[in-house]
Formats: sequence, structure tokens, C-alpha cells
Amino acid sequence: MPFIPHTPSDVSEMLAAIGAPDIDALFDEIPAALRTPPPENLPQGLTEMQITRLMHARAQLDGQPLNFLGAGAYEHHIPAAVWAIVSRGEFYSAYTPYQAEASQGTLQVLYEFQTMMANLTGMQVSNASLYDGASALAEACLMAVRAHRQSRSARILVPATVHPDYRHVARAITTGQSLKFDVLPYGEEAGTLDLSSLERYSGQDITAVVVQHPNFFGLLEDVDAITDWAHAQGAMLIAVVNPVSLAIFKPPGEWGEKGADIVVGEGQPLGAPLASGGPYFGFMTTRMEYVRQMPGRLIGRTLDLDGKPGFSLTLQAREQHIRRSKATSNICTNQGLLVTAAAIHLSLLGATGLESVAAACQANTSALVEALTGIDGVRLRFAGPRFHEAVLQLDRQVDGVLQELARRNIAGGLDLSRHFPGLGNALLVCATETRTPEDIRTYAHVLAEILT
Amino acid sequence: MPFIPHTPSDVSEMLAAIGAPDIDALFDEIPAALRTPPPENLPQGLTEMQITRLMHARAQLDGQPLNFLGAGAYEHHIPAAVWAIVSRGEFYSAYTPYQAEASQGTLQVLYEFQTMMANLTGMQVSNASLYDGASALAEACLMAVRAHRQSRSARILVPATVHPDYRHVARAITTGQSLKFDVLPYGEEAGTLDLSSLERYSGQDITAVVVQHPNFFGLLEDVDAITDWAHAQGAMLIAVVNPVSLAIFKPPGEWGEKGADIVVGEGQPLGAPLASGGPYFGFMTTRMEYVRQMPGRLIGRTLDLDGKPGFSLTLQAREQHIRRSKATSNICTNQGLLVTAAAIHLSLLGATGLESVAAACQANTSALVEALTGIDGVRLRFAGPRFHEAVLQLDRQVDGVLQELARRNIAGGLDLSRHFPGLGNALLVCATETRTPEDIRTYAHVLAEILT
Amino acid sequence: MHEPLIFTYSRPGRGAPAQYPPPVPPEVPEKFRRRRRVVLPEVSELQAVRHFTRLSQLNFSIDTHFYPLGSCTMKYNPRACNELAMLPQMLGRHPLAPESLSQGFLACMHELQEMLKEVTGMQGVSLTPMAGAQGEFAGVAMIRAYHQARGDTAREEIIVPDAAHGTNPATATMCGCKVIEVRTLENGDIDIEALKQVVGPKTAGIMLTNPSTVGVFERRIQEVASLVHGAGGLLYYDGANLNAILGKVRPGDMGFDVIHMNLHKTFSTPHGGGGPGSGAVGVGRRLLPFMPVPFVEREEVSAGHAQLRYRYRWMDERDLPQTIGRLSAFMGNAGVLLRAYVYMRMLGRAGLERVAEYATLNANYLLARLQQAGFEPAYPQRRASHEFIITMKRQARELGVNAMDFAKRLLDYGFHAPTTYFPLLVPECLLIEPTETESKQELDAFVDALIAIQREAQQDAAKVKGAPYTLPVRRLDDVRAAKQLDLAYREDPG
Amino acid sequence: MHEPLIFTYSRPGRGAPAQYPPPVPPEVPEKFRRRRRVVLPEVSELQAVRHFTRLSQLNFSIDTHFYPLGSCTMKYNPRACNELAMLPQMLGRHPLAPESLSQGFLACMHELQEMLKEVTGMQGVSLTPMAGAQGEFAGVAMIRAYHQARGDTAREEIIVPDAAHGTNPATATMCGCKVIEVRTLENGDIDIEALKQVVGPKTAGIMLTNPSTVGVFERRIQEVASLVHGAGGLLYYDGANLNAILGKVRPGDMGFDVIHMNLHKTFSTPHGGGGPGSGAVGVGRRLLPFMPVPFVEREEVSAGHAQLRYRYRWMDERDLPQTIGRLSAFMGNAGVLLRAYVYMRMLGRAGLERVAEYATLNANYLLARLQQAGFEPAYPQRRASHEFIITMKRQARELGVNAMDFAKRLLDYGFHAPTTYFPLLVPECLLIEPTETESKQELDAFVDALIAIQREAQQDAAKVKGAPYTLPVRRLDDVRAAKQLDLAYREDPG
Repeated sequence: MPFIPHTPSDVSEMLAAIGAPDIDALFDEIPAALRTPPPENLPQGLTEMQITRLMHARAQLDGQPLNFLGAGAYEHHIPAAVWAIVSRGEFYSAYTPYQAEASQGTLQVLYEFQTMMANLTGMQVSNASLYDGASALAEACLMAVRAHRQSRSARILVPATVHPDYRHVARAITTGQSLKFDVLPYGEEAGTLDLSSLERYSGQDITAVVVQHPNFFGLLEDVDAITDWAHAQGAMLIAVVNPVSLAIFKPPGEWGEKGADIVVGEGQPLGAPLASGGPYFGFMTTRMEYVRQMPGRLIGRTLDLDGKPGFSLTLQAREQHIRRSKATSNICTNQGLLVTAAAIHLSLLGATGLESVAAACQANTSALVEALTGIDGVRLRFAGPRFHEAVLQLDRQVDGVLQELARRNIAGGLDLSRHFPGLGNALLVCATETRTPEDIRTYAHVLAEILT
Repeated sequence: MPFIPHTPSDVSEMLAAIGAPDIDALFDEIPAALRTPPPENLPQGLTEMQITRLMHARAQLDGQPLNFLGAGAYEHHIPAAVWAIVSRGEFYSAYTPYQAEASQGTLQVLYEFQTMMANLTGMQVSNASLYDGASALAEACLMAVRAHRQSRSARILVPATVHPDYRHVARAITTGQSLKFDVLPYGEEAGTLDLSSLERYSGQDITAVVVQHPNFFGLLEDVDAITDWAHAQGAMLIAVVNPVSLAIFKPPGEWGEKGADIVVGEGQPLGAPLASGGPYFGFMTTRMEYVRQMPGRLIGRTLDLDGKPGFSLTLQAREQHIRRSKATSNICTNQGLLVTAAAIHLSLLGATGLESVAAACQANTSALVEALTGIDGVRLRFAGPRFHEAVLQLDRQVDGVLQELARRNIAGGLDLSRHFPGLGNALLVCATETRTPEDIRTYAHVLAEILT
Repeated sequence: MHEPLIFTYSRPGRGAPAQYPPPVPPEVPEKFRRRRRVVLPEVSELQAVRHFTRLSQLNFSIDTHFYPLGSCTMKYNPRACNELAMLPQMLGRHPLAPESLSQGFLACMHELQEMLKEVTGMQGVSLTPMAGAQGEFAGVAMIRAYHQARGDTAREEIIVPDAAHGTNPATATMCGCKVIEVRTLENGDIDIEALKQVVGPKTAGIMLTNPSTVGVFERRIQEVASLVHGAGGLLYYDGANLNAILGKVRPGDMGFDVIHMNLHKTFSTPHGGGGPGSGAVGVGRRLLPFMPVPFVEREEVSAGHAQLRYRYRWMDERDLPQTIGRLSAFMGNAGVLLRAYVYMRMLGRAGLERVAEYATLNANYLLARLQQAGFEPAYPQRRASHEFIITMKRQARELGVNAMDFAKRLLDYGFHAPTTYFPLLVPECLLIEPTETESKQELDAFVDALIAIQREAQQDAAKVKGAPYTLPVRRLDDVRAAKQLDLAYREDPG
Repeated sequence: MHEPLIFTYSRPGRGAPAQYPPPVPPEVPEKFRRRRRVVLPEVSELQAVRHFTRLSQLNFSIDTHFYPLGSCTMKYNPRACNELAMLPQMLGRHPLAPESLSQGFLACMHELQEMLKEVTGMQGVSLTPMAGAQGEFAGVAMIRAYHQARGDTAREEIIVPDAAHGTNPATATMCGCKVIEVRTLENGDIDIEALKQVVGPKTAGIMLTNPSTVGVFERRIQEVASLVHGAGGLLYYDGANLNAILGKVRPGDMGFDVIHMNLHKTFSTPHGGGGPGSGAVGVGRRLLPFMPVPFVEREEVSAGHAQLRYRYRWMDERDLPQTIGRLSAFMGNAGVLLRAYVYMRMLGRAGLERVAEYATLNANYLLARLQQAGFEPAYPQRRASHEFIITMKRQARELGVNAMDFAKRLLDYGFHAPTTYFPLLVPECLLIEPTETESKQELDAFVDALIAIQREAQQDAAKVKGAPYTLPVRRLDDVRAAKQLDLAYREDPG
């Protein structure tokens, strides 16, 4: 029996010890009327050889297109060492470190990760991760409502330049609470938050202001001004950031006069493969004063009976398994394995590596923009400084162009017409450090053929 | 610097401790005339990202043809667990267990492997592996000459049905010794050793007789008769076997009255991927009386200072690092990692699994033969019982047909015209348990198209 | 067995430059520029590999130890699932890749949805929740949306047994509901009379685990269902213990309207040191319009259109206007879903039913052995499901050795400890879940260890209370951890 | 830390049936049929995974420990080399696959041949030898073939320094040659005067390692070369220590006619617990006709023929009729070669030269530190190459603590021991090779450990002689192992 070690004699000895005639007798407390016949619509089991063949075929069906998609998930080089170590059974098949003494490996990795994320964001304290960037934003909004005791409004200002699906997720997850999200427009020319739109909120009770930087269009927001405005209004500032960008950009902890209050983001660029969207991980850092309002696991360094340093889960009183209906969140697992990958990834890259990657992404996207806007019918929509994403305007519907590119094995970018109909035929493209000059030439060549 | 951890200050502190002005000074004992300028023809270094891209491109160039090649290397399903464990750094990056106390993992695996191979071949003792099957045959011939003290001739009879490249390797490796190999013909109809060809050696001083079973054509030799003949002549019997076949075939230790004396073979079917030919491993088992003539590493179980069982290299007095010019062989390393794979592979398959694989191979090859011989211009050359290989006769030159099959992404088998010109347009095909009925239909369909 | 922090290996100027492109100056306007370089480890590749490899060895895990952590279903994670989810094309697929370049992946997801529907008896499945707790959230949010869509807006109460996982009340609160607890009877069943008292026009629904967290099957589930449904509420099934009943009884047939499944438990995707999980949700007919998006739909392809019979496509807000929305930026933990898919395909119809059978056999055998050895079951009259509870309250009282002491000492014996002190209603409890992938010998060895510890406790209680002794650290000071918070390493200044 | 034999987990009827096809009856004529079922472990997949994972943890390895095993070049094995050699297409390629379906693989092999020619200064490279010893064999066989092809048949003597690796004399014997030893001088150089005595018309060649096994560069190599060449002999270079001179001096330029390279040392393919290795050979002009086959040749492709500039093809006996033949059934350890290829491409020109520089820096630094701490170098007047020897003869004499005791005690300190008692001519020696991938801190910690052990030896010699204490076993009884041979597990009958 696959994955079941019982021999016939094991089974009879075990049944004898139990005093049951057969295995089915062990289910005798289930009302007979409820017992189901074996599910006929399930397929027969496959051997590993058969499923291997099937999965290879499925994988080949999808192939490996040349990828210029970003929009929240980025193709980066991941050192081979990362997943070789992450896949070790001791990390892969362990669980939440409830027994700290038997989980020092996982605990120390998480503590190291917390340190790295605090350093990267310029904040004092990091949790051990949340599910993904979008849900981390939702948790940050809930946390702001808890933490900001002076504010009663639960009103949160969110620029339209925040990833649209992050906004959707934040709404969906907070739906049972009384949060109010106000979406702020972006400047038609600049593609960044229109600061003048903040004026109407002056003097109002605002719980928090969200800013994504670089924003969904890849552009840099005026984070200092927005942070200072929020603080001047008595609102908290929630930053949504790309962790790779923080190697070269001012960290949220240094935005404006006082810095951001809560920082969240998608951890995927730190060692998680694209993998159709997950598993990734969300990160969250904050000021020490808000640590007890923070959701998710926290690892602390302490001492053992002999005075030797060691690591354990701490501040568990915030969590659902202790606090139940009064917990900071219902979150239970974190994304431990992905965070292990991130800790190894960041250790291999270091500051120099992360800077190099960030700068190469920037340079490649500039090269891509230059190559594509050299084609008739393609122009750059927003001109400001950016990180590794850019909005292009085409002379026809984007959808058909993308389908044609797909036929030529190119994932050409994201059609913005659904989320930003106001932008017209807009295409969001991205080139990370993994794109070569030849890749960019290939894209430009194929796109030119399609458009002419 | 890739893979070098030295910081500039490390280097200066280290040079100061040495008392050298710079690193180059450490090479001052090399005569200046010999110092070479940096090798201009070497390429510049690539980052891991770049070499990853390059290797993926190279891999895609070769693709994954549908494979019907055997001839000494067989496509079997390898459980995913095998290489996941083998690739663990503790196995992968350790060396020969010279420090037994710090190498009990490797040592115990090797001891377990020795046990499995002794059981599989029906012999008393196994070494910890040799390089591959072909070189194992060469070592077996040299061992027979050492072990057979009564024989002076160093004459070894080798049927032509032994893998031709095994015969070539045995000759090449024994070239400096005075061994004489006599090749015995096969029966034109049967494709197995022509027993009558043995008669002319009756009463002669023969050191050993080699028999491969199943033979190169996939056919079963009359191993009982050959073994008994060899022993009656006072010759040793060297068996070359496929380890998977031994799940269903009588093991060499039970051939004839007394069984084989030395058993060797290619271990690849036990967990090593095809991988262009290696690394594989050779195995060798023998009777206990010959253990001191055996080449290669041996692991023994013993006790430690506290009386606790443990494992260590033993009988090292046979080996080159102790015995130098009088060693049983110049062999130094074994194929430890591959043997680790084999031990895991055999543990996952067990007797039932190995039998199932062997039987499925047999059945699939029969199905393949049936499908292909249904095509005009294709007929089966030898009709006897076989394992998982068969010789087909085509109505035209095989080479052109194989090239055409390759264009259709099928590796159709081995052209025998070079090694066995007497067989005419002969093609050696193989279908292991990995070939599905659909694979076989595909091959038959394409071949029929080519031949008509 | 002590491994220093990675930061202590760091030296300025060290690195692993094979891993990144040669430096080029970034183009960052002055006001956006990072001023101080980020402090990250500067180590060689070997140093990182060695450090994290050594750290891994400090963990207990399924691959190295029996891990009978109750409620967590720590069974073997087949290696094939990992390998096949990590094929280069699977790892490289961008979540927003065109559907035309995603048919292989989408086919897997659709088949997974269908298989999950079949084993649970539900009408629709969405794979998007990223963990059990998010699945719970989705479930309660759908219940809320259902009532609201009917204009039935007063229903704000969620009934939860006192033995429930903490996520249940936490989720209800997160969804803006009021939590009403009902107690569990001495026999482990829910107190139906108490339930009758609280059910009514304010009831949005009830959250149940069946078999329950006390390790027994809720026998009066049909009564509970008709009671709640009769009052206009819906039933939520917490799938934490689905492993116990696979192929035996289906939540849909028990009357549940919505269910979440912990794919990392029942369908054996790895727990990964605390995630990623996956909390796919299944719904009955009434909740179909509210499912979280996206999910995958299959369309027949007109003949002649390539050799594929079906085309797969994403369903989103445009297809399902009443959806509770999105729970992740993309579609959830796709890689986890692929692992679950491979697992289910390998087990198939017969294999999935065997899961429940042998998990239950193992639990009942372990319970019987421990009972014979004098340990006290919390529910002695009941069948164990795939897990069961013993209580150490006698040992705590008589010997001063409590459940935690037993748990810690088990570590020295080479076993991960069972879940301790959950559920809260059983004092000094150990919740033990052996899973179907452990052998009788392993269970026997575990019993032997508990017996040996029991003997130690009688002879030398202090020895047991001082455990563990053989691990990288001894018992840790959790109070200090919480009081003198040290959540990140700071280099000593100067 | 004791793990039972896999056979003790075995029970009849247990297995991992996801790993094999359903049983069908084999078709075996009675006389060929296996009568008794083979005894192999019958275990579940989890049991196998857990057993072998636990066993792995009992090993020291580069990935977990500093491993300064002299002469073995235990440097970091970059993980990319493993990952890229294990791409599905690379693993799946049959060794006899048509050349038209092998151009990617063949291109790698050809480029590897060219790079190895360049770094060694040789004219031809064959990658087929499967280990260093087989490379040595190929080298001596080519020397023999060369003389024989010229009709110079009396040359049957191979000169070998007394400090040589055991494989050198063993190989010479295997090739049918007589071994003539020449001694090493006190300063570590070869005794040229002694060499003059033995070189002559019977000399087939000389086998040298340079830097030599005593860890110093043979300064008079040019004299040696002209002496041997003058007498009609050829020079064989044992590449064991090539790591020390990469990019600094080339064997071809030193006058060697043939060389083997240990790709698992210099080019960092994994040692794998004792293999696989790879012993590629390089030859000068004179030996080109004798190279072992197959190797890869490149042809320009006429324009228009696809987008590829070159076509690669195998060279075999038909192309090279004087070849010494084949050394493996196929082409040698292809997977190891791919790893070496990836490594060399990652390091490139500058990186390869740095290998020698930092390996040498590390060795000389470690030597200097140990010398300052009072340890006695075997060749105090000489530069270390990438390794060096210290002798414990004083400690053995004065304290009764010998090199083996130091080695075993180092294990307790978390360091793999250096090579002990090799080369044989230095009493109580430790041959220490730190490699370039270890950091100064690691070396400093190693020095500290040796100093601490030295102190222990002075204070409590028995403690050191009883080491190790913290490993899975204490010192093993090797005499018992050899006398009461137990080479395979047999189940107790009955």
C-alpha cells in the first residue's frame, strides 16, 4: 500500500490489541446513514512513474516563455543553493516550532530573517512572515485600526497606484470589520499619487494612509511628503514596498520626518520562484511600540536552563491559539519554508548583491523601454523615475497583441485595460536582471513584426 | 570573489602572519621561466544566472527523445526520494570514510549495499563498488588471474555475446599484463554462446570463463552448463549480470553445481540516471575465499572502544594506499554516491518491486517486438527467451533509419552493424518498464512510415 | 550543536558574487536614495551553505523523527510531490501568464478542484485560500455574504464548541461576528441541549470539526445540522481532521454547507517549519455564488481544435459578481496545490480511503497500548478517530510531573512531542496523532518510551522535569523571551 | 545517534508500491528461474527516507564541517554545478543517443576539453577516465604504447618518488612496468643524483606530482624533465595537486608529456563519500595518437545549416587507430564532467587563477600560525604549496600522543582531521590542505583547536588518546574488523 507500512500481520496484531474485528469496525460511531460508498469519480491511483510522466507532459505543454511580466511577481535569479537547502527534510517536513528545543534550526532561521527584514525596511521589528504581500496589506490595515487608539474612523486612504489586487484583497479580508477605504487618484501625467487629492482630508480623522513605492506602475511616489502629511493628520503611514528596491531606495523607516509606521510587502523577490503565484510570503515590520498589535509569529532570543542562548516563539498571547476570539488575527501558520529561502537568499546576496540586482533591473527596464518605444505605435506613458516596471501605450488593443506575443512564446506584460480603463491601451512591462540584451532585442523584434 | 571568502583585510593580515609582501610571493619557488601569463583563451567567468541560462539552452537543444536504447544503460524509473537524499550535502560533499567515526553514515550505507549485492547475486561477499560494469569485468579478469593459483595460462574465454565494449575495456585495462582473451562465437540461430566451441579447450589450462547473462542481445545463456564446464576444466567462472534481472533469474551463486566464482555487472539500473553514460557504478561479488584478492573498498562491521557496533574500511592491506605496487588494483575511489543511490533505490523497491520492474521490462520488450515485427521489412533475429532487449533485422541499412527516427524525436535503438557485421542490418532495441503501450505504438507507427 | 548567527560570519567585502550581476550604478534621484547601506550578512557561498545546513540538523522533522503532533497530521510528504511541483516549467510560470501558455498548469488545478469536490461531497471548490485560517475566513465570509444577499442581516452570531481550534473564534471575530461558545459533554460529543439554547434568528452559523478536536466523531451531527439549518443558520466544517474520514463519510453528506481543507494535513503537502499551507474551500449549492476567486473552469473544445479536448480558463469577479473577492494577489499557494494534486493522483480512489483506515487503526492501537500501560484516556468509552487524548493529571498530582515534562522528556527519547495542553478543556493533556504512515514498530517504540518516562517519573521526578538533556538547548526561558524582547540581532555598537 | 540497519525495519509484505508497476508474472523458463526470493529490505517509503536521512547526519562533510584532508582538495562544491548537471534532459540522455540529439551535451564536453588543454598546456584531452587512478592508468598505458609504437620495447621501468601516492606504483605495476623508487631529499625536492643513477634505456617514464605530495614545489623540475627526456623517457604528471598552480604554471610548460586531472579536486566536483571522481587526461603532441576514446571533435558547419555554427561528433577507434582503447563502457563519468564544466565556466580565466592564489595563501597562513604556536613543519625552509605537513613526532615521543590521537580529538572539536600518516616518509605526520574556499576565521578556529588539544595532551594525555567522545561511535577496532570479517548482514536463522 503506497505510503502505508502495515503488513497483514501488523494489522491483525493491532486489531487484536484494540479488540476490534476489522478496520471497518473502528468507524462504528459514524451513523450508518452517513457512510458513503467509495467515490467512483475519483481516478485510480498512479505510480510515481506514471504521475512523473504526466507532470512532465503538463509542464512541457506550458513551456518556458520569455517573460516580461511583473505586476507583483518578479523573475529573479535564485541561487541553486537556496532550494537545495530549503528542500532538506529537516526544514521541509518540520512544523511550527512548538517544541522549541527540537526546532532550534527553524527558530534561528526565523530570527535571522526577522533581523534582515528589520534592517532592510529600516524598522525595529519584523514578524516571521504572513501569507503574501496582498494579505499582509490587509493585516496592516487591521493592525493600524487596533494600534491607532486615538482614531475612531477606521478610514484608510489608499492611492489608486497601489496594486489593484492588493486593494481588492484588503477589502475582502477586512469586509467583516468597519474599515472604510478611500481610493485616491493618480496624476494623469505623473502616474503617482496626486498630492492635491489629500487636501480634502485635512483635519479629518484618518486612521492610516497607504503608499506603495515603487507604485504599481513602477514609479516612485513622493513618500517623504505623504508620510509627513499622514503624520501631520495624526494618521499612521503604511508602506507597501518591494524588498529588492530597498537595497537602493531609502527605507520606509526613514521616510519623511518620522518614518513609516507599518511596512509590508511581497517577499517573493527574495528567493521564491514565480511558481504560478505561490507559495510566496508577506513580510511586515513596524516600530517596537506596536509589536503587541502585530499579527503573525514572532521569534525571540532567550536563554535556556543552563544560561545558553536559544530561540523560541514569543508574545504568543497575541495569537489565536491562546487568545482565541481576541487574537490580533486568525493567522496561524506563517510561510516558514519561504522565509527560510529568503534568509538563505539574502545571505548569499548580501548588500552588494541586492544592490546589483536592483540596479540591473532598473537598467534592463530602461533598455526595454528604449527598445520598445522605438517601434511605431508604442510610447512611454509616464516619464518619471522608476524601478523595474513601466507603462507603455500601444496604438491598438493590448489583449490581441499579447495573444499574438504568446503564440511566439513571449509573455509580453500585463494588459491594464481592466484595472485602469482610463489609461486606454496600456501595457505594463518589466525586465529584471534575468533579461539579457538579446531577450530585449527579441521582444522588440517580435513586437515590431506584430504591430506592422 | 566567487567561492573565495577573503576580504582585503583578511589578505593583508594573513600575508603579515606569513611575512610575505603579496600573494604572488608565495609562488617564488616556481622557476620564473616556467611562470605562464594568464591563459587568454579561457573564457571570462559567468555568473550562476548566466551559466544557468546557457545550460538550460544546451539541455533544450538535446530535448528528451522517446528512448528505445539499452545496450548496457537502461531507462528505469528512479524514485524521487533517491536523489533527494543522495544530494544531501552530508553524502554529496563528504569523502572516502578515512575517519570512520566521522563517516558512519557513508560507511553504514556501504555495508548495507554490500549486503544487498551479495544477496542479489547469491554470493558471500561484495565490495563497495568499482567504476562501472565494463571496468569491473576487467578487474574480475585480473582478480581471477591472481586468485587462481593453479592456472598459469592467464587465458580467459569470452563469448562474443558479452557486451563488445566490455570486451574492449577488459583488453585495454589488462593490456600491460599477460592476459590472453579468446573470443568464442555465438550460434547463428540461437544468438547465445555456441557450446560446441568450448570443446577445443578441453583439457587446456584456462584461467577463467566469462559469461554475460542475459547476453548483449538480451538472450539467456545456458549458464548452468557453462559454469559446470568451466569448473570441470579447473577454470573460474566470471558472471556478468544485469542486477534488475536477478530479481527473477537464478543468481550466479546458484549457477550449475557450484555457482559462479566472481560476479560483476553494471549497477546503473539500480538508481543511476542514464546521464550520458555516467557516473554509474560497477559491482563485484565473490566467494569469501577470494576476498583478499578482491579489488576495491570493503566495509566491515566491528566494535568501538565501548563495545558498540560501528563500521570501518577493512582489509585495506589489499589497497594501493597501503600496498602500493603490490596492491590488488590501482583503484582508489569507489562510486560512493551512486552506491548510496543504489542502496536507497533497492530499499524502496524491495524484492517485490525489483521483480515487478523486471517482469514489466520483459513484457514491454515483448510488446515492442510484436509491434515492430508487424511492420513489413522488420523481423526478429533470435527467438529464444530474453530479458529486455531484442535484435531485429531490417530490410535496409539501420543507420539511415535511426537518423530518420531521431528527426522524429525517437532514439530507436543501437545499430549493430559495426560490432556485429555478420548480423547484417541488425538493430538492438529495448523497452523497460518506463515505456507505455502508447510509446510502443508511436514507435511502430513512425517506423512503419519510415520503412514504407 | 551550537551554531552562531549568520551575522557573526559576516565581514565587510565578503560575498558570493557568482550570485549577482556585476555592480552598475543605480539611477536613483537624491531624495529617494538609500543613505546607509543595508546591513545584511556578507558571507561566502560556502559559509551560507554550511550555516544553514547545520541549522537544519538542529530540527526534528518527519523525515528524521516520529512526529505525533496532534491535530497537525504529520505524515510522510512524498518526495515525488516536491520534485514534480519543482519542474523548471512549473517554477518558471508567471502567475499572470497568458492562459494559452498555462493549459498544463490549469488542467492540474481543475482536476484538483474536481477531486476535492468528490472526496468532500461539495458542489464547488476554490483553491485560493493560502492556509487553513484563510480558508476558515473564506468560509465564514461566505456565510455572512449569503445571509446578507438574502437581506437576512441580523445573523451575526457564530457558534463554536469550547474545544475548537483557536482559529475558529478568531476567524469569526475577524469576520465581524459574535462568538457563542457551546460546551462539550463528558463523552466528547457536543451538548445538544446547550446548542438548542443558543441557536436562533441571530445564528449565522456553526463551526465544527468532525471528528472533533477531542479526537472523537460527533455522533449527533445530523441532529446538529437539522437544528442549525432549521434555525436558518449554516454549517461550517473545519477540515483539520479530514484525514480521519477520507472515503468513509463526506462533510457534504453530513449536512455541511462549507468546508475548508488543510491540504498540508490531509493531502500531505509539507508543513515547512510552519507553512506554507493551503486552505482550499468547498461549498454546497447555496454558497456557490460567493466563492473566492479565481478558480478554474473547463470548457469543451470544438473538435479539430488541436489535439486537446478541453480548454481551461480562470473564473474571476466578472464571472462571479457576488464573490467574497480575492484572498491573495494571485491565486494562492499554487506550488502547494500542485503537491496536493500529485499526492491525490498517486493515492487515487483506494489509496485515499486507506488513509482514513490506517490513520484510525494507528490511533486506536496506540490508544489501546497506552491504556493497557496505565495511561488515562480522556474519553475512555470512545473510539479514537485518527488522534486521541491522554491526560497526565494523575501524574501531575501524584508525582509533580506534568504533560509538558513528559513531552520534553520524549524529545530525549528521539520522538517529537504530541500536542500539549490542547484542547484546553482537558487538563494536562497530550493530543496524539500518529498518522497512517507510521509503522507498528514505531508506535510500539513510542509506547515503550512513555512507559520508561513514567518509570523515571516515579523514581526521579526531577530528572524528567529537567528534560530535555540531549538537544541543542535545554528548556528555554519563555518568560524572559517575552519580557526582555530580543527580536532582531543588533551588532554591538563600537 | 545510533541508527539500526535498514534490514531491521524490514517486514514481509511491507513496501513502497508507488515506486514500481503492479506485479505481472515474469516469463522465465524453469531452469533460469530464481528459486528463493532475494532478501532485500521491505520497508515503507517513509522508513527508507528516514533511515537514510538519519544516516546522512552521521557524516562530516564539506557542507557541514571544515575538512582539511590533505591531498584531497575538499573545497566547496558549488550547488549550481549539481543543479545544472541534473536538468531533466541531461539526466535523461542515453549514452548512445544519436549525435543529432546530443549537440548540447557534446558542446559542453568539447568546451571542457578545450579549457582543460588551456589550463594545463597540453595538446589533447580525453575525458573518459572515471577516476584519478584510471587517469594514471591511461597515462602510463599511453607512455607504454608510445614506446612500443616506436619499437622501443625494452622500456619497462617507471620511476616514482618515495613520497608518491600509492596509486602511482600500483598503476605502474598494473601496466606491467617495474617500479623504481627514488628518494626525496630533506628539503622536499627529489634527489636528482639518485635519479641520474636510475634513469636510462629501460626508463619508460617518471611519475611526478608537482607540487609534490610533501606539499612543496619541485624546483628542479626542468632538470628532471631534461634528464628523463634525454634518456628517452616521458614525464607523467599526477594532477592531484593541480589546484595549487592553476594559472601560475602549466604542466605542459614544465615538460610533462601526459597528465591526469582529478576533476573532483581541482574542479570541485563532489567527492560523494568516495566517488565518483573523474580523471581526465591531457597529452602532449607525442601522445596524441594514443589517447583513450571516445572524445569529442568539433566541425564547422557550412553556412545555412540551421543556426548552429558547429557540429560536434564522437571520435572513436576508427578515428584513432593507435588508441589505448576504451576505459569505460561509454564515455566515463559524464555527469561529473558537466559539473566540472559548469564550475570552470563560472570561475573563468580570473577565477581559476585565484583558486591557486588563495589555496596557497590559506596553506601558508595556516602553516605560519601553527609554526608560531610551536608545531613542527616537516619542511620548515619551504613555501607551502596548497598543503603542508606538520609532524607530531615530538608529541608522540614526549607525551605519548601521536598524530592519530590529534586527528581523532579534532573530530570532537568539530573539524574533520587532516590526512594522517601520509606521505609515509614523514613520521607522525598530518598533511593539511585548507583549500581556497575556507575563511581566515575558520583557519584561526582550527589553529585554536590544535593548540587546545596540545594543551590537553600535556595535561591529560589519556583524554586525547581516548578521543573521539562526541561522535556516533568511539574509536573502532580495526583489527577485529579485519580478523572477524563481517562484510554483510545475515539475518539470524530461526
